[in-house]
Amino acid sequence: MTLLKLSNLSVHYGAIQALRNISMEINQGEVVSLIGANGSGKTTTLRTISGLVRKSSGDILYENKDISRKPASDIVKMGLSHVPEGRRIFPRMSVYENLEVGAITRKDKEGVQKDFKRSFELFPRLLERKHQMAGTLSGGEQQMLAIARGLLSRPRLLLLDEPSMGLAPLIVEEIFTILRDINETGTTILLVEQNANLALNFSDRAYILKNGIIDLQGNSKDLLHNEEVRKAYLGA
Amino acid sequence: GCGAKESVGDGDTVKLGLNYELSGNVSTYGTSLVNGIEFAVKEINEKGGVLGKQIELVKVDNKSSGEEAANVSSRLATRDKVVAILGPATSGNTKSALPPAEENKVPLISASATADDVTLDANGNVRQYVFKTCFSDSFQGVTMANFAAKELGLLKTAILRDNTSDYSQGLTDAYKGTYGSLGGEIVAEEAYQAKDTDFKTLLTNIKASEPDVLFVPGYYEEVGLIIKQARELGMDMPVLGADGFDSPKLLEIAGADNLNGTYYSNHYSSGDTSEDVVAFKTSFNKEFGADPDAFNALGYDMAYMVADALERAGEVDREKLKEALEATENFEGITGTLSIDDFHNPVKAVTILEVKDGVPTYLMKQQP
Amino acid sequence: MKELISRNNIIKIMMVLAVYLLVYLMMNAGIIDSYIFLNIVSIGINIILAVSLNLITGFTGQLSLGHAAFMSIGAYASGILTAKLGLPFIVGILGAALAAALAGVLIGVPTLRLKGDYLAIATLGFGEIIRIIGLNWKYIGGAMGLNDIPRYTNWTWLFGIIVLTVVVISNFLSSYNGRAVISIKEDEIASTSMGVNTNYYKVLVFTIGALFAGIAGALYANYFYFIKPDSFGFMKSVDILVIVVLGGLGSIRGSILSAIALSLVSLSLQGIPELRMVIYAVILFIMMVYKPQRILEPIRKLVRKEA
Amino acid sequence: MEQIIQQLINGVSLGSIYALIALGYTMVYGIINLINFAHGDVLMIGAYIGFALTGIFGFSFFPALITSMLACGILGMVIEKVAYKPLRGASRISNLITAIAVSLFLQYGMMYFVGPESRTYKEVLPSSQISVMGTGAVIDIKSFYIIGITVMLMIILMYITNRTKIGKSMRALSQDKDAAELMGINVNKTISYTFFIGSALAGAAGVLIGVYYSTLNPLMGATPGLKAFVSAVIGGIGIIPGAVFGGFFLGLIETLVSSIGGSLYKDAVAFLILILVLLIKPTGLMGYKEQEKV
Amino acid sequence: MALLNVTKLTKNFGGVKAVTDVDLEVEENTITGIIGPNGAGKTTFFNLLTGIYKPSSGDIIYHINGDVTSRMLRPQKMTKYGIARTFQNIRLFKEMTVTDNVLLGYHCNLSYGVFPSVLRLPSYFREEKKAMEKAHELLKIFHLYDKRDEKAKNLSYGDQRKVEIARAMAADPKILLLDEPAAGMNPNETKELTKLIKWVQEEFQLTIILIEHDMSLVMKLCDKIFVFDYGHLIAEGDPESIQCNEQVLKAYLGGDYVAEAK
Ligand SMILES: Nc1ncnc2c1ncn2[C@@H]1O[C@H](COP(=O)(O)OP(=O)(O)OP(=O)(O)O)[C@@H](O)[C@H]1O
Ligand SMILES: Nc1ncnc2c1ncn2[C@@H]1O[C@H](COP(=O)(O)OP(=O)(O)OP(=O)(O)O)[C@@H](O)[C@H]1O
Ligand SMILES: [Mg+2]
Ligand SMILES: [Mg+2]
Repeated sequence: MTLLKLSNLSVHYGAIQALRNISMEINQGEVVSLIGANGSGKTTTLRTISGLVRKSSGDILYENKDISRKPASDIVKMGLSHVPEGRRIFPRMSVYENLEVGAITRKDKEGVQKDFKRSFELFPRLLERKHQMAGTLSGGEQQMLAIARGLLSRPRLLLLDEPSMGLAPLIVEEIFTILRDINETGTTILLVEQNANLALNFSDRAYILKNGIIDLQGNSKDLLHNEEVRKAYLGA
Repeated sequence: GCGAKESVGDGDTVKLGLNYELSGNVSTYGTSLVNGIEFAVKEINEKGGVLGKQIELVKVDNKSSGEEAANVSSRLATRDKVVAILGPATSGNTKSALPPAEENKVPLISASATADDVTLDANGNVRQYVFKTCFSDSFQGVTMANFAAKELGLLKTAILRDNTSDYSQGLTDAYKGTYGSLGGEIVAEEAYQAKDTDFKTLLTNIKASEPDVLFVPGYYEEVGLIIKQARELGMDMPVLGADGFDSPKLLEIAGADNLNGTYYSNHYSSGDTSEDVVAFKTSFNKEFGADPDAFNALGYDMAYMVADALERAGEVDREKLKEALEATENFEGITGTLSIDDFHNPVKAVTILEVKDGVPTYLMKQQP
Repeated sequence: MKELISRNNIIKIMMVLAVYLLVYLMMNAGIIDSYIFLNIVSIGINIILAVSLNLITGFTGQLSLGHAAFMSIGAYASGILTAKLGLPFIVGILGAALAAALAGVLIGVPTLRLKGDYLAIATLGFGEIIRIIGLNWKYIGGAMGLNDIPRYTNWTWLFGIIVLTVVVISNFLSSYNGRAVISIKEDEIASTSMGVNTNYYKVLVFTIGALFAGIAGALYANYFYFIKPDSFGFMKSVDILVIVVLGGLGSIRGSILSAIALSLVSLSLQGIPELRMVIYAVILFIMMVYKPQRILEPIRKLVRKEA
Repeated sequence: MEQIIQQLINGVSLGSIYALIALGYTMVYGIINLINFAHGDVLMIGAYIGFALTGIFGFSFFPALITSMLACGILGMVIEKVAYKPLRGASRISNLITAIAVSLFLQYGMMYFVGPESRTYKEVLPSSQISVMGTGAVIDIKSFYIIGITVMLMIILMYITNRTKIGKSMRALSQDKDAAELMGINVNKTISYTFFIGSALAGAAGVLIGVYYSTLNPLMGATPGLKAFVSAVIGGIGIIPGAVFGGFFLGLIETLVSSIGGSLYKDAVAFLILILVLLIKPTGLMGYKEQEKV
Repeated sequence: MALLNVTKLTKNFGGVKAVTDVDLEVEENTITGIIGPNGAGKTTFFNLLTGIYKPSSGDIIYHINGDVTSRMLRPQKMTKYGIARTFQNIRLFKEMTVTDNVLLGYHCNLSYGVFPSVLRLPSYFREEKKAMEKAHELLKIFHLYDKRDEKAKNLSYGDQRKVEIARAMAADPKILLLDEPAAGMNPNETKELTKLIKWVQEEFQLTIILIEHDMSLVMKLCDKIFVFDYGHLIAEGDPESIQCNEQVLKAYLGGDYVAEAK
């Protein structure tokens, strides 16, 4: 079943066109990655889906409903969560409060408690820093917090924008293991990554953006062996 | 425009310029004066105007700012071709407004710029085109000091003045000078700022200095609160002031009981029963739904006085008007009978009023 | 790098001289009468104030709500020197510049640590303190103001000082000092790390800005004859800031144009006192929403084309 | 002795008024980082509403207070929608100037309708002076109302911002608007609530000040507004107990300065203290130390 | 010869020990890598080295033009001493052009005063010309010359990183500190950057200290690596030995990455 469908989506920033008629489909339960060079429009794609940026034309269907005109806050309530680029944690709130805000739309108190516990199990570092102001965390700690916070709304579709940026290799490994678990328990994932190697290894399918256009798409394994891709994105 | 200068008398109306504080922090006073002037001009025009022409008011706002007051003066004198400029309300703005008037030789008359040096320059020479129709600060200050020391026989005064007002400062200086020479002692002097609302701290200080009398040279809005709060703190000494007290608002704010024992100098007694005054009060009340205050009355009188001078001048001409103004003798207004002296200041008697159960009552008159 | 005697510079100098002569001749011919000239003086003073505030707020990013205080210090300094002590105007101007610049150092040094809104509030407080001192200082007349200051400000003084202000401040800005100052606005930490002595520059721009505001005050006092502390209150500071913002933060040309534009707006509202401030408020709001720079951009382009 | 006690009482009464206004100021600043210069003017509108309700429609004190709070709350929301919303994301200075524009608009809009002169409140609270244990110092019953209401509002406000979802939403929003939106927080609604609460507080202050001093005029909001803002900054802006603390602190300081003969300089001292506090502790006496992490 | 000596360096934030008892030495003309888990104290260590934080205890001594000790460290003096840095979260002057950003790096080398600039004395023109030449030279090295008139904020992430390095280079440093220079770059761009850093180091005879999580870059570039964990220095050595160090593997690298780096 198709969970998210973008068709002929275009986005402008003032006079600059960041996305040109892109179309994508993400099925229930999949992991799809979106890769591309700096400035190719990956972040823009995610921001448009989650309602932070408005399209200029095209459609966004989520569970067959048009969400392109809905405010971002409503979209979250429909089960879509976006872990933004650059962490964007609330710097003058404690780690714990940041997580509370992550669960702010939820009404099931017990479920939330359980998920809190799980977050701290996933990221023990956050437990150690529970009452520290989030703004003083190290870069990587902030990244963990951002991911944990994004998961607390119990999304059906998780959008991740460069989750590995600035993380130690070991943590990256851990986080991707966690993401795998999350995917296996039924969350669909759309992953934006600079580390194309990692992304293609992790995902089922992938889209490659170039200057706001979908340049290539297909099975991740196939793309991993595509000469063009290897040259341009894998540094081979 | 340059070249052929049209003269101010050419139009089919007589133009008077109003340069007033209609916005900004002293817009209350400006608005009151303008109401008085407009009311008078309406009456005059209904009675046929002056010199057979209707009076036209060119009303311009100076934002309560000195720079704007100068600008407005200049504009009225050069663009609007008025025969005279009325205003501004405060001494400070009048001082800013007068250079362009002098420069363009257009009479400027203020009904409320009480500072002594409005009509005189630094060397003590009279400014040719500037007139005022209100008491000078020194006159009222001296009057009240005399009243306190001689009539009431109270020799310990506390002063509570408005630090931001030149009027208040002028009255204070004059009062202190005279009072001292009469053997009186200023036991406390405190200051507030216009628009303050809480005076209890200052009053507490004053109370501790145990004065016989409290002199408050300010305007009714603050004075009302001061008297009220003083009484609340249990201070029941007499309160003295000047024409700034004159407003129905004073009673409203302070309450009738609290006003007992309040004395102030004024142009006239609003409790006056003379026909003119009563007629003015009734018709004004009909128009505005409130009794006139001192500013209303002063504005009203000034308009009539200028009209009177214009009639005497015989034609609409700035120079002739100036001469006529200088020649004003025993002009009968609501606020008393007034003549203009050599320094372009009014010579008129001051009335001292005592507030009894909320009614300002005539107590005595003092000639200048 | 442009050299000093380039074609461009010569054209600029010629244009400046032309403007000066034009107004001078028009005054002599009586085309510019006292009323127009009074407005020219007001606008000129506002230009000096706005350009100097732009250095502090527009370029360096130090939000100041107390610029009128520097003007006030200059006005009183010159008032005392020329009226009370009877000294010539040049002494008044230098005294005003010096006094205001000192005040600039005085407020600049302690408020170094403050940023954004906190600095704005501190400067607002500074402005009020100056006003209150003025109100209480008998020597300078207190609330009664300082009267009968000789009128020395004329077209030559006014124009000369406007040119001086613009040249000094734009030359300062187009040097490495200017880059340093702008970098402070952009990112103070990075700027510090690149070796910019941010403290020095902050105090320096406050001092330069104050100095010119002080001179503007001298021009004011010696034109309008009379000054009082309330003429230089919070609202005056806001007026200057509005000019700067309308003209564009970091645009000197913009400040000049908007000083003229706003004076005209104010003049056209004098005749409707009841609604004046309401309309002014609405105009301000519209300017802020529709990006002031955008309104002035076409005019600015035109001016640039001609230059 | 009497004098000292009386001055203490004066200081606390004055301080409670600053504190009350500062609460709303700090609230709005804390959430959207806007120095809402119009806060004092909303207070003025509140005072007029209370004046009309008690004077013309014969309401008694509490119904008038509540109605005025609601009306001002709605007015605040409207102001936000019309004036501030179009400027979201614009520079700080633009916002500041817009706030000043709104302030002028309210002042002179009101003046257009009611004229510049002041009005007088009817006595709606029992006015009596209680003398303090035979020292001769007196305290006005109305002061108790103000102090009581201020403290109560402070507690409610603290509860709202720290404990409730809407409060957490407000704080999150104040720190990162986009991220807050991604958490499902409706930005428009949250900002509206913030203005509602902030302006309702101003409305309450307006009625109380009107009743306490018994006069009101269209420019009455400016000075207390500024003083309250100073209080909020002294206490640490955005921090609710800080605002109350700052209010009392400023009230007492002003009283102290006046009572030792410095009444001429009382406002100058207030601002001097503000500057000093900012220098010693730039985020206010009760503010957190904030070090930017690089 | 050691260019930098750090002894017993400690930094606490309240209860948080960010850096604890670190001793290390950096040789002249080398590239030193600092790695370690997130929150290990690497950035804090840089902030200590550049005077942004004051050490809680311990000493830092640079041996350049006479000794510079921790007490003399002030952020605005670092470039004068010959030490320049970049930031983990890029801190460019966003509204300024690329050229102006780089020129600002040159700030500490310009010496004409306020008066020559206001009066446009010859020294102004001379010095500005020199600065501009230097800036253009750097921009060419970093392949940014075409973008010299762009505002910094309009550049892509990777280019912004390069501008930041160029800006630091403009200060003519002896020591260059880079905090995660390759973050946000794809493997291809990282590869280019790696070459560039190497080239710059050799060309200008620099001593570089860098923090990085991308092992491909670290292993290729560094002569020596220090590993931080929980504020402690847990290992040091050349890339080979670090990759085999048990403790490092456990705390930081993890299984797969060793394989990948090789
Ligand atoms: N707020 C903005 N205003 C103007 N242009 C923007 C804005 N945000 C992004 N752009 C431009 O849109 C294009 C796409 O940017 P986007 O951030 O989506 O790229 P990206 O693929 O996420 O790159 P990166 O890998 O560097 O994060 C770029 O050219 C960028 O400069
Ligand atoms: N100003 C501060 N106040 C409180 N704690 C701080 C502060 N700065 C850093 N810390 C703490 O010190 C520790 C070290 O932080 P630092 O930024 O140096 O880590 P790092 O090694 O650079 O990590 P990363 O690789 O994730 O950037 C972290 O746990 C962080 O929370
Ligand atoms: Mg991106
Ligand atoms: Mg780091």
